[in-house]
Amino acid sequence: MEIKKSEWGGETMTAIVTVLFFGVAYGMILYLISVGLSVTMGLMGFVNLAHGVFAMLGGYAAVTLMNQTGMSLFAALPLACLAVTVVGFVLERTLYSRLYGRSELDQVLFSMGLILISMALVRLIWGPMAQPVQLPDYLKGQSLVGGIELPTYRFVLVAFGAAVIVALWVIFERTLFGARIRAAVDNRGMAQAIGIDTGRLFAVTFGLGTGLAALGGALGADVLAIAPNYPLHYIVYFMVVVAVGGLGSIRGPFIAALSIGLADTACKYLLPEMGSVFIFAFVFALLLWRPNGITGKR
Amino acid sequence: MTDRSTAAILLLPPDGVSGTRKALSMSLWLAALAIPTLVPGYTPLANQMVVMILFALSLDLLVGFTGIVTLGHAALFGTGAYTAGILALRLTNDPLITALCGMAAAALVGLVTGSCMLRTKGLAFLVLSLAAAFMLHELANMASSVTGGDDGLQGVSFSPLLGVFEFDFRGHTAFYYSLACLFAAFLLVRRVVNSPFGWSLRGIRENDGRMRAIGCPIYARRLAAYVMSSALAGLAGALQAQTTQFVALNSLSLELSGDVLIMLILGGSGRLYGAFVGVPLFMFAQDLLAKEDPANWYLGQGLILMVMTLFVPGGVLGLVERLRRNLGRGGRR
Amino acid sequence: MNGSAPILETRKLNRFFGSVRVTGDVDFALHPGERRAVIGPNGAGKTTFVNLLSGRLAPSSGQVLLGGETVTALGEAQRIKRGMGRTFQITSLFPNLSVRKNVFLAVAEHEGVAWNLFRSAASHRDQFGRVDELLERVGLADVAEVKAQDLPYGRQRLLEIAVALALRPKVLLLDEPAAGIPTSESHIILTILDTLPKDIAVLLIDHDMDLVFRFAQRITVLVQGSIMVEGTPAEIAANERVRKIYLGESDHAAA
Amino acid sequence: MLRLEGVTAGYGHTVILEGVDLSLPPGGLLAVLGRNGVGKSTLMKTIVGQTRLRQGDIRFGSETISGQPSYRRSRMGIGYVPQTRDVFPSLTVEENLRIAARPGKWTIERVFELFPNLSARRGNKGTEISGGEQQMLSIGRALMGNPSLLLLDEPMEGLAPVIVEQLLEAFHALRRDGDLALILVEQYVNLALNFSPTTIVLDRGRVVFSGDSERLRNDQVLMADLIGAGGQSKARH
Repeated sequence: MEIKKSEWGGETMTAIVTVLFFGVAYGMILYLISVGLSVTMGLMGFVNLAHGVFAMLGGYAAVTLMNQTGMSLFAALPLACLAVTVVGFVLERTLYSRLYGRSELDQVLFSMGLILISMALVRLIWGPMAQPVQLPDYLKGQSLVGGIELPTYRFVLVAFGAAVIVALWVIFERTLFGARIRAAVDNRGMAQAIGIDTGRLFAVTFGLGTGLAALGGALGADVLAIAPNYPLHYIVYFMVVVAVGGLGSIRGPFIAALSIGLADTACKYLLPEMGSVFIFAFVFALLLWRPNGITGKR
Repeated sequence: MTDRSTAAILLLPPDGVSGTRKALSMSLWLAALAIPTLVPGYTPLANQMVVMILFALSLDLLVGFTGIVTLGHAALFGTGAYTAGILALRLTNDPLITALCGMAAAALVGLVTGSCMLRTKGLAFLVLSLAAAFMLHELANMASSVTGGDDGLQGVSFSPLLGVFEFDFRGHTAFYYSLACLFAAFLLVRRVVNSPFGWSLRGIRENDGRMRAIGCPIYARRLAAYVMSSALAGLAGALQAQTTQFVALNSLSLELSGDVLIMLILGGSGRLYGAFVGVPLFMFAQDLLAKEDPANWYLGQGLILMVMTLFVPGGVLGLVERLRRNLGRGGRR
Repeated sequence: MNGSAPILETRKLNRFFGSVRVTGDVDFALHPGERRAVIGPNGAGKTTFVNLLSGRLAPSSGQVLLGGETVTALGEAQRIKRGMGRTFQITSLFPNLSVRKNVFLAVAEHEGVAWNLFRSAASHRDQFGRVDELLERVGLADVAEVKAQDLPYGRQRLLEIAVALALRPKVLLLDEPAAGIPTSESHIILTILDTLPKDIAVLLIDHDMDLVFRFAQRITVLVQGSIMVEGTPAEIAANERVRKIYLGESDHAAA
Repeated sequence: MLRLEGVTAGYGHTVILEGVDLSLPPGGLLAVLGRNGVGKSTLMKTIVGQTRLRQGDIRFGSETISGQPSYRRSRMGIGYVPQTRDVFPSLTVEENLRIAARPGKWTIERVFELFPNLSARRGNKGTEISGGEQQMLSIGRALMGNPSLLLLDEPMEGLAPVIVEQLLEAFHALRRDGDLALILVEQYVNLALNFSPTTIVLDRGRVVFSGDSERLRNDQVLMADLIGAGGQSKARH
């Protein structure tokens, strides 16, 4: 994420608050995009490198809806989300489901193929340039909070993200639907034996996961720019969040996404020229210590 | 083996391989020798293919024979390329010395990263391989005073090979030099995969738990394969630097890691000759499709991967094998 | 029991899974050349016990000694180097490799040629001599070039034994070698057990009491992770508590 | 209601069951006996649809279910209590029960009546309860689906004698007020023979006895063989 120097105050306190704020916003986006990947990978054991495709599609869908129909951001978001959910559901039923139980290599190659095809199609339709999101005027400016200027849109982003995360939490932990998903992650055979149609459950979950990614992609368009190389460019971040957070969990990726969002923002502020090296070195060490992620078994 | 002629020992696969295939592989190598004479204009392209075949062959040792899927193989290729390039600019521009140094540097990087990464499996390994390559890419980007950063290393020139053959603009020296390296590497890899060591790698690929239970030090064995593969990838990188006199940041990129994997899979992994089939196919397709719009080429690659994984596991060579089996024993080639 | 020092021994061996004790204070000794069987009802912890002996699992407390040396802290591979061999309850082979290659891999590891990088495997005549000899012994010579996965299940079990023997073990742990073999073929296992080298100590786990009683010199009865009783087949057959356990008169007092 | 004809099944390349025939009328009762490792659990898994069926046919009610996925069989009324219990560790006791619910007379209240222990632990996760409680939970979960056939794979293992008594009573009660058919896999010969009037005995994947429990009790050779550890034919009482 790029942070312009001018956005930073001179004082340490301002810097800390700003880094925290930007880091949290960034982490939320990473979480929204990655959480579906964590759950579906845990459910199906499918190494899906192409999850970022759905985030990108969400971004393009929202941008197009807003630019073509003049729809407002908050009307475009759910529509984009829904469209991508359907795409995800259909892809799961038609293509992904054929590769369950195949080797890791096959799954890696298949999802690489999906990334490349999506990059090509997006480029053919929307061209090679990044698509800016036109924010409504009331979200464009800066807001003053405790004497620190912060972009208004990011507040909306954080609030919106937090609401979605709470809703997700409630669905996953408190409803029977969530309990069924958890049961299928725990023991697929037994889940089937008590009458759960795991195949359909997978498809629905996959669709929801891609819908969330679309939401993250659209909301975070000014953090992770919507361009054809999106799924390749940010793949490392999504995979890292899932690997560090642990498979099949919704809490692990939250911690991972927030930590990475904060750490990456802080590193880039303190040592802009070092880029992301530190964060990856840290991830490297962490995964050696806990190969199954922070919520996984050691 | 002593009663066979030297050429036969060098060229022929070990026992159990049919005469047709022996003849085929021999004519393949001989045909390659004739490229600069027959189609001189394509020599640089042919050189590029030879370098990529070597790179893909090094990956086959991991993906095909040991069952290690990595998304960061370019890290080792790039290490070789930058080592050769930087040495040439600063210390010595002898091609053989810099190539050896490139191999050694890549082997070292392979040893360090591999000894960490190979402790994990599955998703963690994939992510670590991505992260390691990403870090190297970033480091090379930042250290622009040494690496040229985004602009790459320009104007790297090398002294004549063995003090005699100059790297001229026609690219003949470069081509024969690369081809000789590839040939040597091919013989080495073939030897290795048919040795007890190579068999044990296949045992690890098939069932690592069982290998452990017959007393195999799996970690050490996999690490050895990883370092060997790294050295060969480093050699390919060094050749790239020497024969194109340029090192791009792209030589460390995720894209290159993906490309080489696709090349290998297209030909067929775990078959030694997969790289030889996959690389030319890939590069021809690229030439054909990328002309108009890079998007076409992405689409082409994506479709290749989809079709390969869904319908043609085993790549082109696997397909040929199956066709031959279906057509019965009589079908030649 | 003969007077020699035990080749394999455990002292106060314990293993917990969470708070559940699956192996409790097991003191066990196996002597060179001995034929021993471990029996016990389902869930008695027999496979856990074998895994503790082979090094696949680490004990929660206690010791494992192999040839008089403590090997508690050593992993599977190192114990195999010191003379341990085992087969698996669920067949575990190299499915896409030929029968001969399966056995060769084990011979190569054992004879230290598996690090040979530059000599073709096919030229290792001595090792292949051993491979063929082993295949002859277990009756698989006729299918040497067949892929392991294409063998009928019963013959896969024989291949398991050949692979284990290739390691020239001093102690051989056989985890249900007859499981999944049709009754009509199970005598083959017994025949092979009879032809095992006499100096190897063999520990057999199986549910087939015919097999156990015909094979074993001594039988150890494991109940809820602990040794309930140990003795000759005749003693075990006559033991009232053993019979109760198998009759199911819910006598768990022994544990 | 359940009929197996010439069922040969196993896992992957492994064949465990060979040519098994059995049939069970609605509301019927069947005990499955056999020494360890002869394929009793595999038989249960085959009926549930978790093995590879190589030959033969499985009929449930009037339909053949051989090709049906496991979840359909469950919805048709086959309840399953696996030997390994397999409660879902990340679900609470209550969730374990609720996700299995299908309409019928078995409700969560009735399950809690049957196993008051579970009621007290309703908020605990599946792994935070004792082995015996896990067993109860597994049984309760199967009942929540209101099955017409219940497969019990060694359900008494790990339960205190008092609970075993309770359970047996509960099973009898279940049978009286409905036509729930039961298949009980047991290691404990006497327990099984006392419980069920008909029995089959498996040996190495084949049915070696099928019929009256009384007839089996009087078959000295088979009983001795079955009891096994007593040693060959010496196990007569």
